[in-house]
Amino acid sequence: MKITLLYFGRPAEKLGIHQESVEVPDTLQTLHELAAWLGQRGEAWAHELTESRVQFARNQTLVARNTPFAAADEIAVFSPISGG
Amino acid sequence: MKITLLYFGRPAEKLGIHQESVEVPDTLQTLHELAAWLGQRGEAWAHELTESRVQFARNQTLVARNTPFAAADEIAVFSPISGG
Amino acid sequence: MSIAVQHDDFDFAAEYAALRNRHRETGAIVSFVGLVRDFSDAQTVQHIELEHYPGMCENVLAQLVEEATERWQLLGARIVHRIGKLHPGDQIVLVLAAAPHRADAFSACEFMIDALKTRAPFWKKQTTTHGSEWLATKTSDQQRAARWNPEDRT
Amino acid sequence: MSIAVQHDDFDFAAEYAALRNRHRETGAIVSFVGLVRDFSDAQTVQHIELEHYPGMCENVLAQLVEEATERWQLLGARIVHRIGKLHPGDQIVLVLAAAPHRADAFSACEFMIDALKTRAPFWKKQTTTHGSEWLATKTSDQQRAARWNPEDRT
Repeated sequence: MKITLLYFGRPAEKLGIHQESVEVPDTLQTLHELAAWLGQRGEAWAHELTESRVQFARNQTLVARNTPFAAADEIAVFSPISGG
Repeated sequence: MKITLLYFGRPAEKLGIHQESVEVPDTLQTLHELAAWLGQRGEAWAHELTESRVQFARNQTLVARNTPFAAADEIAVFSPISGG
Repeated sequence: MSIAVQHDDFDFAAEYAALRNRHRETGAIVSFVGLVRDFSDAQTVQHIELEHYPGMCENVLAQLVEEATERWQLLGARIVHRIGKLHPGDQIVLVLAAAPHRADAFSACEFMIDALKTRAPFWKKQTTTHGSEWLATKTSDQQRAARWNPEDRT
Repeated sequence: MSIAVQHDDFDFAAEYAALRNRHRETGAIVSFVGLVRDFSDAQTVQHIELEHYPGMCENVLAQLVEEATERWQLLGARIVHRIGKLHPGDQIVLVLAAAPHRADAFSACEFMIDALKTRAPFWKKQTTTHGSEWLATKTSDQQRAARWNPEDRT
């Protein structure tokens, strides 16, 4: 399935990517699984997407990492928010 | 003994007085007794100085009506405060 | 001076700027402004008259700033209260608190206005279309002020 | 619009005046301003960079204003948050709440900034003399935000 991935904060900077449209295996069900799959891209990816380092938004709503996702979703991956 | 009396708020307006220097009987000990003594000046005084209607400051500190007072004190008599 | 009692209107922007520029460690500024409302118990307010006890009033306000500064980590605090004849929409009182962290600024600002309501000798005479009356301390104000008493803290 | 996310500085005085003049029943206006501090954990801050998630961020801020308006009796509320490169002393965020009574204005203002800290997608990269780092959500901010959850109220 095809999804849009957005990156913000630390992972965007460290991985040098802000947005990508990507085809992911249909076997991936949760954001946790998606992060693990992206982590296979290399050491930097595995490091930056470690569980304690990232939060997720699915279609512009903050969600837990065990949240399922679906085709055509906009998934954002980012370091803990720190506004204000 | 001689004391200074100040009036603010409702009693100042209704009794038409803001300040007086007054000789009061040495037998008066508390502000409650002072208010009762002033109340003898007439119906308006008795009405305005009714317990529920006034608060007191002794030498510029808010005090309870059973507080003693002394010669040369500055005693203020006023309706409940309502600033802000 | 951290307090003022005055007939003139105050300039909120100037007061805020003065506090903001005082310390570079300031991370939070919380302000409260009280305004004359046009309605009171469904009656149209024409004006209010504010009287104070000169001397004592300024001392109490300075004491409130001092208490707030002792109790919370502040980098500045300011209270300005107007007296005289005011009309609906007019500014009555300004309370400002600056701190490194917002929790201190919020608590200090709220404490100062709550304590002012029950401790600062001001009197408000309100004139509506139904006549004039001296307003009394509200029960809700007494309750809010009591929340800050050390013996009531849980 | 009751919210804005912008690179430009905001004019606190103009924002306050706009809210003040909106309703004649307004009796209280509470404001919070967050500023860039010059020290962080004993290191001198040179600048911060603020990034946001366009679209989602504006929606969350609008949602916070809506929640505050549903929960307290308000006559107006406003959130302005800056993005981009900011220096010590710069204004970061403004939260304003106007209400007939001050209890509502204080609660709404504090709720909005507390909830913003844990729900609005902003990221802050801080550069000190020791280098740059992305700041994480503070535990104290999570605790302060949790106070407003209905299930936690006593």
